[in-house]
Amino acid sequence: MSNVVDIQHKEQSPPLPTNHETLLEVKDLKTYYPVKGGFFRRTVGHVKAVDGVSFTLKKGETLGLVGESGCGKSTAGRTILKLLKPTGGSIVFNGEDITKIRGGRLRERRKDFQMVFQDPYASLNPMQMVGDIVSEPIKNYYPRKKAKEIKQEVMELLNRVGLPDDAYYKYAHEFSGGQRQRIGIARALALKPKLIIADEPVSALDVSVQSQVLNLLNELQDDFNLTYLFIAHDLSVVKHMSDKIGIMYLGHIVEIADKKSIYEEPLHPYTQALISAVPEPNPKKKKERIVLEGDVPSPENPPSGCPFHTRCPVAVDKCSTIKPELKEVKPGRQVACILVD
Amino acid sequence: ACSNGEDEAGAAEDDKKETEGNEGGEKAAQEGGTIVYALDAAPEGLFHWNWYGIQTDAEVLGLFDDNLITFDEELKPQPNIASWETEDNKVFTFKFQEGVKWHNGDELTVHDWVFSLETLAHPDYEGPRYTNVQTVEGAEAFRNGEADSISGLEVINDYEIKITFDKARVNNLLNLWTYPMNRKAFEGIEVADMEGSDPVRRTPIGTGPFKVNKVVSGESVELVANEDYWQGKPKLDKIIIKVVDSTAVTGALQNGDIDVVSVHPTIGKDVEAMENVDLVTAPGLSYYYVGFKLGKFDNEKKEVVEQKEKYADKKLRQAMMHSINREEWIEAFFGGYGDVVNRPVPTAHWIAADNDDLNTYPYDPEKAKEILDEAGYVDTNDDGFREDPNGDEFVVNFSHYATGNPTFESRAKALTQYWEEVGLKSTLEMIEVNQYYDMVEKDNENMEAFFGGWGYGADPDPSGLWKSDQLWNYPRWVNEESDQLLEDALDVEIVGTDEAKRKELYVKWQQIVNEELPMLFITELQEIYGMNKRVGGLTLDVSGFNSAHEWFVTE
Amino acid sequence: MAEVINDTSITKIKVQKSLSPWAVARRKFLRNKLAMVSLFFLMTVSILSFLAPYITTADITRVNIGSMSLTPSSEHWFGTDKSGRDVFTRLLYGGRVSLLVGISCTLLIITFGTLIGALAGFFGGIVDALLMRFTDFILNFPLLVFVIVLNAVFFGKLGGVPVLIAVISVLGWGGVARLVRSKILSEKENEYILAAISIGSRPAKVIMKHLLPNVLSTIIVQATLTFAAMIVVESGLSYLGFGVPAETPSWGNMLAASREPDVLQNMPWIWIPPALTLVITILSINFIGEGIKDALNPKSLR
Amino acid sequence: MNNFTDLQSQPPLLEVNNLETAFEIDGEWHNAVDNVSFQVKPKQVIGVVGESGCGKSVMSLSIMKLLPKGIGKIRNGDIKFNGINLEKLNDKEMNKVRGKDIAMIFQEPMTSLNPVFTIGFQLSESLHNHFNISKKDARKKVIHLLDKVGISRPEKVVDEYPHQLSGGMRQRVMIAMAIACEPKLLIADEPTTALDVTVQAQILELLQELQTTNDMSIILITHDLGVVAESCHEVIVMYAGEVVEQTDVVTLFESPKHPYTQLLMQSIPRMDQEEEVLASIEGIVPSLKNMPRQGCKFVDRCPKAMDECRSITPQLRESSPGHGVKCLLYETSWEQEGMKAK
Amino acid sequence: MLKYTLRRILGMIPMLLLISIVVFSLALSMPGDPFGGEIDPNNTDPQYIEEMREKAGLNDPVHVQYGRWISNFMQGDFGESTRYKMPVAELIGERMPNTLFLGITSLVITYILAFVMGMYAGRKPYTTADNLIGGVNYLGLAVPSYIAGVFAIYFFSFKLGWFPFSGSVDITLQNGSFEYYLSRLHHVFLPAIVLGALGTASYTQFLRNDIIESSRKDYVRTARAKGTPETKIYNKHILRNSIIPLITFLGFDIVTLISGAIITEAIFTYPGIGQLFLDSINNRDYPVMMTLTMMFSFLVLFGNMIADLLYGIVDPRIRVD
Ligand SMILES: Nc1ncnc2c1ncn2[C@@H]1O[C@H](COP(=O)(O)OP(=O)(O)OP(=O)(O)O)[C@@H](O)[C@H]1O
Ligand SMILES: Nc1ncnc2c1ncn2[C@@H]1O[C@H](COP(=O)(O)OP(=O)(O)OP(=O)(O)O)[C@@H](O)[C@H]1O
Ligand SMILES: [Mg+2]
Ligand SMILES: [Mg+2]
Ligand code: NI
Repeated sequence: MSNVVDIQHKEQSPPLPTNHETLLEVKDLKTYYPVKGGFFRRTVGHVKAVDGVSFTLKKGETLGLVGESGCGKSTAGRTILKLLKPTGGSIVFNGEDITKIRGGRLRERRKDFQMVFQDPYASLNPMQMVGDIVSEPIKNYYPRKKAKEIKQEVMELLNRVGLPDDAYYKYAHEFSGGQRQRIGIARALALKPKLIIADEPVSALDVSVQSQVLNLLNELQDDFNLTYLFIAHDLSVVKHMSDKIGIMYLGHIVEIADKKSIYEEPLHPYTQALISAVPEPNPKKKKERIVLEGDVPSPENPPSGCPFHTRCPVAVDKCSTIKPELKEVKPGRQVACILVD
Repeated sequence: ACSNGEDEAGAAEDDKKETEGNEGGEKAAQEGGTIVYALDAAPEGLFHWNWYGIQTDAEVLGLFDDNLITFDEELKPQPNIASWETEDNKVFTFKFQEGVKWHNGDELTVHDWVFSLETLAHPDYEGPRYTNVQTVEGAEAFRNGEADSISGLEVINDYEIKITFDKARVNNLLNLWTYPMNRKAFEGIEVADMEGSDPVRRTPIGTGPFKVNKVVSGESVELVANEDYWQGKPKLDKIIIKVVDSTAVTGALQNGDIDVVSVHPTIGKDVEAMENVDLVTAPGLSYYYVGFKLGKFDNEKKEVVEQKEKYADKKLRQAMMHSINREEWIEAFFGGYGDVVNRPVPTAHWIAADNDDLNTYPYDPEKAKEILDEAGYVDTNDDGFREDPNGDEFVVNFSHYATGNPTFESRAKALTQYWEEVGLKSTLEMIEVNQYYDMVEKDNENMEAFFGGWGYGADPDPSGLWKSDQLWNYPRWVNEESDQLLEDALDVEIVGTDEAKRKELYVKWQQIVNEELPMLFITELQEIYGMNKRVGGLTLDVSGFNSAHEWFVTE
Repeated sequence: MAEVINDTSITKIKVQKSLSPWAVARRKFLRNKLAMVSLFFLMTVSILSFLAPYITTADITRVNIGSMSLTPSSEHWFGTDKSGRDVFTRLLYGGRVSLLVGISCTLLIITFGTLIGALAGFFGGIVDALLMRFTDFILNFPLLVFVIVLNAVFFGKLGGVPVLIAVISVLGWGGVARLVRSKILSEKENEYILAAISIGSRPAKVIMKHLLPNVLSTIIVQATLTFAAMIVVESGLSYLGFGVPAETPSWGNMLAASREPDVLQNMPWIWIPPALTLVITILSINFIGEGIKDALNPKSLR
Repeated sequence: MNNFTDLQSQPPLLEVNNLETAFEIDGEWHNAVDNVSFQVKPKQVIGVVGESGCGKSVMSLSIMKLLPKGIGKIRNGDIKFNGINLEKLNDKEMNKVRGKDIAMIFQEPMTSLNPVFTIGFQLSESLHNHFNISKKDARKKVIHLLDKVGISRPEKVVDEYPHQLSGGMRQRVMIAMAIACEPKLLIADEPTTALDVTVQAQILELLQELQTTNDMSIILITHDLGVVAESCHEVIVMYAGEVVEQTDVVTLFESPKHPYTQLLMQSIPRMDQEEEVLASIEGIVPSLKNMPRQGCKFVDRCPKAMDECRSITPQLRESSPGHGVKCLLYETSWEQEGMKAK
Repeated sequence: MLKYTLRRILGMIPMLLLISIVVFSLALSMPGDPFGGEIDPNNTDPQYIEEMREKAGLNDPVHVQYGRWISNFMQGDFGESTRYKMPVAELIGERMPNTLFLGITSLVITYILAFVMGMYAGRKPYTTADNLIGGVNYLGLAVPSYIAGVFAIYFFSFKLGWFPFSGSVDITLQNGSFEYYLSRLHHVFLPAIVLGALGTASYTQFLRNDIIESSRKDYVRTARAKGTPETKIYNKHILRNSIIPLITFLGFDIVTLISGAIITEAIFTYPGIGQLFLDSINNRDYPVMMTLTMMFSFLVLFGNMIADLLYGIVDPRIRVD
């Protein structure tokens, strides 16, 4: 198996034109966190952080995942990268089912999918020099590569993400948030992965810096022929970045469609509310806001039936009993709501 | 003890006289008053003679409960509450003083004594004192439940009793338990429960000059004067007995917080130097020695079953004795409050042999070396230390017990240094005290030369420590002549009631021990008490304090 | 900022290397006057103590009956004790034992505690549960009480300092294990650990390169605290007579002399030097610990 | 949002003139707020926008006189509330103003409530501080307030502790606390930054409603231009402690003048339009210690910077009526002045 | 809460059993036995000692001895002290009040001092007074209790005569009278301070730092913004938060106090549990030693439990129902 991968790696080197081949397919993914309790620290329940998420991602495409805090976006991202153990469902990456693989084989796969993390402060080891941070993945996979070559490569990478040369010998704490996020991006790029999952890469950044990072990510996508799973809670950012958008609520994807349709014609009541809630920097435009009642329920004991029915302005009785499936209502549009047909 | 330093020697002498011969006339006694009597270890709180276990408890007991007989300065028994007569050392008639009252108002009669003796002989009695009635006729039978009473106890009237022993012995009287028990106080208490009962622990009563008023467990006891004391009303109102940590003793003495306290020899000098405190000394009854393991004892067979060669040569032991500068050692580690001793009997005891009749083993390293050379212990390999006569390495492996006391180590170390000076290589091992005696008793292989101490009672008979069939003959010394002499000295047939004859045998025995030196006798310690100058009427001799009713305080 | 010029053949350009967090901490520490004075004192005491055999030739065990309890003089700087032994010499030798016990216990406790804590924290699950139950078990033995009891058991049989060290260490590591575990657990939450896994680092590497360096500061600070505590424990036990055997000089044993009233009141030169040395040593260690803590404080790293 | 033009003519409720607030860093005092002046009219909602660290919070804390003691102080300028000079008041007098006349809510609803006291206690404390009110009445009032800010089951919530509430509810509680004494001015320091969009919408809605019913003025601090556009009448744009642009909301969004404002607006992705590349402001806000002493503080990041920008400090000038800008591009007189300086 | 408490208590049982095995094997492996030691030939003879050994069951097989011991132990029969010849329970019962009194006084002093100093230093950090308090604290942390005790006796008892140097009460006073309690307090004061010195120092330090930290918290700013007076902010808002961890220390204090009492009681000749423990070790009084060792271990467990429970009670955030 590993031979095949090696060959692929060589073949992949020149940028391939974007085709519509499926890179990632996630089916009914579930990730539960055990809740420990009592004196003997037994598992007394589960936080159903991700509870049945399915989507496919084509090569070169960007899928945006939005949702409120705690709805399971990060969990989903981490599970797909196998940083967490999935409770159920399957993840097929590049034609290979990676749901169950472990150990060395998993490590071998890891170089094809990488992550950019949310917190630019916590995601860089404060005890390492930037050079070491970025070269570590290369050293992990190409232990025989010469130090000089690695250094050369890392320097190029740092330059590519817009960091000065001397950054190599600095430590993370000497950089601003945006620069740190660049370091994190350089680290993710070091192995020339096919897929990058960006978990709220700009939510900790200031608006002015945010645009720098977003632009960088966009440039890199073209340069390196990357596929993104872009996670954010800011709808406008997601819309800017993505081709397709998935709306998450309480561990479920409630609607998934291309960004135009989502923005122009949201079908799920939650999507509608979400979009209407985004304040727009246009004082003249008067928007009709749908203000939702209450907060997101706890994923430890989610409501029965449709998870959104407790806050849904158009909910009917059935909503509390029937759990809606994500189904295709129009070509390329999937919605999980019994009221939408 | 004196105000100007020049006259120190003289003044110290004066003190001694004063404390020894003090009858209270010199100081102006005050009516009443309180003294604080300090103990440097907590009493266990077993305030009855029949159950007490440690010296501290005895110190308290001595203040509020009288013995039927007392002992003089030579430790010979003297009548106190009771006087006695005997013809054959088998049957004794005791006569009680009339009108002696218990603290609860009861009159003391011979029935109280019988009660006490029967308690000791009772099968449920768990204390260690059954041996003190065992020799009374019928005690065995009583203990085994075969008799309702001890047949040897024959009450003549309330104040007279005849006691018959199972056989005539020289030391029957000394062995007999002479502490009565108040019957009323113990009424209704089973013998098995007596030990923990109130009359023993919380509300003890006696016949002594002071009554126990209050006991604060582990810390203090309050005694108040017994107005009806049979020897006269005490001069003091109160004695407070208080436990004081040894660290605090000098400070407390100096500040006048405590009036009387037993002081350790090492601080004797400091106490002596205090202006407000007198130092009272009396000859002690214990001695320290260096023992040698000469054999191995079998406790089942009750005999020494194996001889050990290492210290078998008497000359070696004598040379080691000569090499110790005992005067210097005592001065250094006991502040001089001890005397060189050459025999296993304290000097104050009436059977003690005169030093003129014994070898005195003066400090003489040259002589020691000579003896060693003679005995074949010479340095053959020029390492500076002597080898044994076979030319093998010879090391004195000396053991000493360790408590928390730092002086133990240095005093033991000093002994080894003396030996090294005459060319005997020595090592020192400090062993935790509980384990130490276990090892000594079981003849542990690591025990070769060991430090120890014995206390001496009124009974002069040393058999328990010296006869070859005794577990506590720690040196495992076997000497037929010695065994014989010890037996003879107890034999009524031989000595009868003739004390001189008895002493003669003991002197002979001491000469043998002194010559053979199964242990090196080092020192006998003095009893020293610090006493605030305001306290008067208190005297101390080998048998302890005088009766506390004579004590007083000055203005 | 101290500039480190790096002109290796690889880059051929002069690059200004940044100070590593450790270097920053070191610099901050070196600037802390109190900590530096303390460090100087501690070093002096340690060096003097460990070089004691070369500094004085006196036989520390020898009892000198002729020169007992002498007041300080030019010959005996701190006087002599009741056995005629030179107090200064004994102070040095005592420091050897006290510091040795302190250091050995600290090393053992820290090593063992860290090991257990790191394993439990990193692997979690059943490993964690078992190790932590065990730690709880050990923690249930009050140190002082059990050292006293255990000492009573072992002394004489094996005897001396090694046993004391072993006993203290066996009973002492629980707290460190707990601390390290909780620190590892919280450090594990940091995304850089996830990042390390996602870039394919092996668990051993993750522990060694990412986790440990980040908990090391906690461990170092804990080590200084432990060191001070262990010296106190040793001296306290020796003072009570349950520590280092009486014949071995240690600060606690020397202080135990103050239990004798005449020494306490009239011969302060016997016990004041060890008391002061002990107190100042502990103070120094505490100050050094504070200094390290400050220096390693990540808040001031930025 | 009511009739906007009415406001212009009224006397200001709050008047801040030449405010300078400084912090001590390594023994030196650096201005975190530099020469800021503005007015708040009654019933006006004034928005303050700017990047992180530009001094928004420090400014509001200066108004409340809540700067950390010892390390922060007002160096210059005056703050007049309803004609009273606030910085002349002593602590005790200021306590009477705080919470009663001016109230404030903070960014972090999670940590801004004391975790060990009940909601009821913390709310009624505000009342007790300013009114002589019995416990029973206070409780009644508290329940009423909770109800008013849209908390269901207020009778239960009064006895609950902060950790039992969600972020949105806590922020509501904070708001209830702030309006308890019906203040005339509410300073809201990024009240919705930590919240989800749906909850943010709820909170903004609530603030607007309260503003009209209580006739409050609000200083709404945020870095979200969208929020400003939706909720404010007047906007202040801050950069590095200074006000760089100030005007009413419509003008600002239609014709931003300062390069910083312009870039800021172009750098955010928008829902209603499609942009391929976002504008971005290179570099970062200089830290207090590295702040340029002279010239425009934005100069290093400004695409339109001129040489003069480094030497001449621009002033806030009205480029058109009611539209203040602090940029040399809009200063006509700088050339002459610059000449004079030379 | 009740359920949780019960569960915690049940969870302690296996731990206690394990500990009991350890304690028992330790006692077994101790050199010497209570009937060894310095023997006075006038009072005892070897036969008697052997008899006593037999009677005490020291000659039985190990597991029989353990079984007997533990089953008696569970029934509250801790055996009889071989030294004091009375039931261990009674003996401990006699000494316990003293130690409790010492411990509680020490706690009260510790907490009062720590509060006064910590509050002050925390409110006015980096002032002279704060530095002074800090200095005192460092000393408190660095001076071992036995050195402190010796100095205290030396100065306060001998040189100044302010406090007694030994005992727990002046015996001449009537039990239960006012003077009696006064005297007890007088006696306990010095050892209590020495015993609490370490705690006082660390609590003061803790409180100070916590107050400084708390005073920067957002909720304090909120309180200020409400117009709450400064004193109320410190005495209510900040203190309440800082007290929570401090109160939970109380559980751990039980342990510290008891083991600290071993040294302090020895120095001040204060007849309590600590002294009894040392005594029992020195005299090989196994029943007492084993019972006390078990008791100390139990107290650790108990203290931890109390700490947990207290935490649950005082901190609304983790209140368990
Ligand atoms: N390690 C964990 N153990 C238990 N529960 C967890 C854990 N990590 C996350 N959760 C819970 O799982 C749910 C989903 O968390 P997740 O971090 O995936 O949300 P998110 O959508 O990424 O939120 P955010 O926008 O805040 O990052 C949350 O309710 C969270 O509390
Ligand atoms: N306590 C303080 N000590 C020193 N400097 C401070 C302090 N508080 C704020 N500053 C500095 O003052 C400047 C302005 O800070 P401020 O908190 O007002 O920014 P802000 O605009 O509110 O940012 P944000 O959007 O992140 O809340 C910053 O440079 C900050 O570093
Ligand atoms: Mg997330
Ligand atoms: Mg702010
Ligand atoms: Ni795009």
